[in-house]
Amino acid sequence: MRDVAVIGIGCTKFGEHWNRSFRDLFVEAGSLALEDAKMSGEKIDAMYVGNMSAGRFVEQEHIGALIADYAGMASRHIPSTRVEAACASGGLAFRQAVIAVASGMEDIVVAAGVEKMTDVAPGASTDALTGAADREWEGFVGATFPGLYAMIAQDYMHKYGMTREQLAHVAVKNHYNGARNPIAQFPSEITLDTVLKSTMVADPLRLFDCSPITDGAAAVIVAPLERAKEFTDTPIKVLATAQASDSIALHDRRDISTLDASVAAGQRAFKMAKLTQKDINMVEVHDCFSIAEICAIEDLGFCKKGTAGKFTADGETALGGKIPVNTSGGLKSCGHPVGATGIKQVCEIVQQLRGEAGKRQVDNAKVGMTHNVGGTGATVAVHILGRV
Amino acid sequence: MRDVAVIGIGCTKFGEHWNRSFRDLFVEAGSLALEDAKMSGEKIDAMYVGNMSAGRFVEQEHIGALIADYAGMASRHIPSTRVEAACASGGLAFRQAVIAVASGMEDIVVAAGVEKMTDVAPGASTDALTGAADREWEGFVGATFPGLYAMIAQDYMHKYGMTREQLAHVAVKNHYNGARNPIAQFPSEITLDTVLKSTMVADPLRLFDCSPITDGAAAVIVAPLERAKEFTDTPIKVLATAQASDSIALHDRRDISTLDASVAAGQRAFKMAKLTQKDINMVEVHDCFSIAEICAIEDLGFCKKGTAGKFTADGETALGGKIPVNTSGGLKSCGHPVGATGIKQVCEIVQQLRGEAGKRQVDNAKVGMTHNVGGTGATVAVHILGRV
Amino acid sequence: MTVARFWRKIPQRYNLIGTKCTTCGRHFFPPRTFCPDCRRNGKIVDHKFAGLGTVVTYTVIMTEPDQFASPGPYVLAIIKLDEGPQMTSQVICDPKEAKIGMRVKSVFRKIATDGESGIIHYGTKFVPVE
Amino acid sequence: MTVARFWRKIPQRYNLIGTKCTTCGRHFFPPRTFCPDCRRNGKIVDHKFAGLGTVVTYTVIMTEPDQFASPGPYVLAIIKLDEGPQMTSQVICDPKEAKIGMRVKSVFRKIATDGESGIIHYGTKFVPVE
Ligand SMILES: [Zn+2]
Ligand SMILES: [Zn+2]
Repeated sequence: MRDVAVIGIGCTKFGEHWNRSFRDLFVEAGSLALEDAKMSGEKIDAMYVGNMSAGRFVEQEHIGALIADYAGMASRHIPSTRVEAACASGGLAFRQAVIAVASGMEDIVVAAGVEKMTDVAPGASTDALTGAADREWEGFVGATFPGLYAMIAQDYMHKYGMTREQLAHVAVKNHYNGARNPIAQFPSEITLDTVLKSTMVADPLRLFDCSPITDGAAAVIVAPLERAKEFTDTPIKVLATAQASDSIALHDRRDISTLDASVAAGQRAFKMAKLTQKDINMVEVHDCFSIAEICAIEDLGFCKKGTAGKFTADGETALGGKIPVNTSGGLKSCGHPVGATGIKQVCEIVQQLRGEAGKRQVDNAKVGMTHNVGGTGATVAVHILGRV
Repeated sequence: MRDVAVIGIGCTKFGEHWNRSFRDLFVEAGSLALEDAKMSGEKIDAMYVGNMSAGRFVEQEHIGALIADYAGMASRHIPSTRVEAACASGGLAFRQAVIAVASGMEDIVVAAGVEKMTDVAPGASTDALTGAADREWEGFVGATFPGLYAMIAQDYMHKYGMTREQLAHVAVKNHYNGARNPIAQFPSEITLDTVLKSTMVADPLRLFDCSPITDGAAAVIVAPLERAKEFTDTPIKVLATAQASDSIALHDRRDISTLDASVAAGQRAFKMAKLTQKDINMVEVHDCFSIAEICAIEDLGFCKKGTAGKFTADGETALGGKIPVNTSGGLKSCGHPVGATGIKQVCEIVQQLRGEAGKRQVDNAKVGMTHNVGGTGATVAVHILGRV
Repeated sequence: MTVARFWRKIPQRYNLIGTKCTTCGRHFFPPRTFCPDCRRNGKIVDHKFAGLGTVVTYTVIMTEPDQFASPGPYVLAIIKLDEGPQMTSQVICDPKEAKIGMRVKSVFRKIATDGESGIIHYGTKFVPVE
Repeated sequence: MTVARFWRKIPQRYNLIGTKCTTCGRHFFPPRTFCPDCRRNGKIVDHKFAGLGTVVTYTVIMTEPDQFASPGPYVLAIIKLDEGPQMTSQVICDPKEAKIGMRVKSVFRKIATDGESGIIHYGTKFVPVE
């Protein structure tokens, strides 16, 4: 297989874009990525698009073709493929793009993610998101997405004694980072009190433990490493791509508060890159809920099971800590347009590795990781990227 | 890239499975494919699943993980990815599986397709299918799927003078073939009169010009050609995989009754396989409507533009004709569970190449082709398969 | 169709306001924010279409979706606007009179009623030019 | 949830009828037609569960979806049935009394009302064992 590099990135502002459509959002992200790669669209050989539920959110399927068309590619008839794995759709689109280039099948490939969630009423968007879990045996009996993650949190706190305050530190830290990210949906710092006094959603999770409903799009361009210098002085190499699945329903897991798919994908990625946790300078993890970040940093091996609460409260995951986590602000502060999130994570790591992350820059960043989860852990995609 | 072979196939009966769920259908197809490859599920390295609109049909997304789970793979955490391109979802799943094996990333990969369409009322399924076209600028103004293909037919008949009777021969021929296929939804022969006297749906298309609403699943297993003999005495080699896109809306096409994406994908496939039309012994084309088969055989180069009506009426596409088309019965008689159709086409060609197609067997079949269309031609996948 | 989505497109749906690339002169309806020919060099501005065009192809839809506000069978067509682009729309005429090449002009009409909310959506249809 | 889908699962939802692999003895609820351990050697038969189990984890859902038939906050839990498998269900009890390790038994209750059709769906919930 050939080595693959990221040569361009682009991301819309995340937020509620009431005056812009699904296709407008994508076109903006794609154009930004092309501009970043100083490339014309005629060079693109193929596209992969991550999108969870346009069928429910905007009654539109066939997203791959739609997006290639509105990006002006229709007359070139390039292959354009949508991949879906709920909130991990973006991560899987990136992975398919990497495989397509690594195989030699394609040269220049766009991996994009897009979700337009605010075109339906909040009840309808919550219901659509429940399609990421087991509709027949979770959704139909009253499980909501916050409810499922709340059961993970309850199990975790019961087993390991993490405090409610320790959990709140995740959100406080991510808002601190998001306040330094120009694309963030909620770029404002918060305090522990903001979290602890916010509305209870599903005990023990409160409103500020939950990522928001967001519109947004992100795109990256990948190419064979050997050609990357044609387009950029700072290609970022894909050191590993890994993906794992698990039971669709939370109740069928070996352990409620371990995402075995995160463990498996993480181990596969480290093995493929021939690296270990201490080689990683920063990681974007899937904090759809605060508890998800706690599980993620343990499941990926950045701290021991049961210790992530203290690790976070001690500042080890903050900028300047042992392993900065979610420098972008994460899903919590940056926003979570589900199909776009996995691609946005790659954009953030690329910015860090290029030294372009501004006030949230990690010093001397050489290797970064992304971790994108579908549902409550039925799909996980992990990627490792590095400076060349 | 490595050579890739199909080593196992499996397909449920197509029809209305009111007493069986989405996941039951898939498990049956997957089990049949494993049995066919005399293989245990522990050998599977990854899965790709084609599905159009489970979000609308059964309110379930995250189909890749769901299906890996219910196929008993959860504890092995294999990558499982859903791909979607409306009615071409199955063809794209097959293509991604081929790329994954060709790249060296995976060895034994399942490509599956599944759709459960009869769990919603007919109006709701029609509306979900409209998501394959441009919802904003076709669906919202009153375009239905039969309506869009009817406009293709009207344009074609106006330009080339094809008669209504010639068009009806497509359905008659496909029902003749389907009557010889044990999995067909409507395995009964019909006459020209059956078509010409059936209810008008969208002028000039009548009920018997349209493929039905169907539940069903299909699965194939691909492996590196060099390992294929471990599993089967009759591996079928993938000679070409090609995919093309076009504008999502019919009104934006260069020519209303030419599917440029079919032309592009066909040409790319022939080039990759280093073959021409006369090397193909039979082809499964996407006859979601009778007019679609007429366009397909021209766009793929089996007869000249404007002549496919006469070509069909003369029996050249029937069993024993110059180029047998849709020996399975096509979407019309065999049924059209949208996500499964592209995989079923591969199953049919594999059966033909193995000499296992019974009463619909093409003599001395050495090379076959599949052609799977999304929407009105915004995505097309073409594959060429051959005996080793 | 949700309220947010319909309202966002009111100028386009009500008044046939599409876009135009001032770099190459190509017109777009439905509107595009990106010119496929000029790509990033294209400068896109709004453009109000005159509403005159020709039927490229058509059909008569007999089994209509519930929500569309047409009594009985209706004519659906692809119309080539005189400015160049093609669009899909309904033509208000006797289905027997519909034909390829027919000249049409745009009118403002009720398009559909949303089943659940009862909201009535208006937009552009076409009628034959005498 | 459409009528067809709910009716198909009535035996399972009403009476806790799952499946069992007679090859290895493993029980499945929600039911499976394929044993992940024995794979094609597994022989799957129906199995009626006794309905006794233990709360593995739980939450109190404050903002409930419209259609679920629970007055105010409700307790959602993962319950380990005594026969082995785990399932998600509601527990009818004072939210303050819910706790991990609590013993529960199944009861037949109204689960939800379908917004559009008004159809009432019944199924299994759990109550604390005294
Ligand atoms: Zn231009
Ligand atoms: Zn067993």
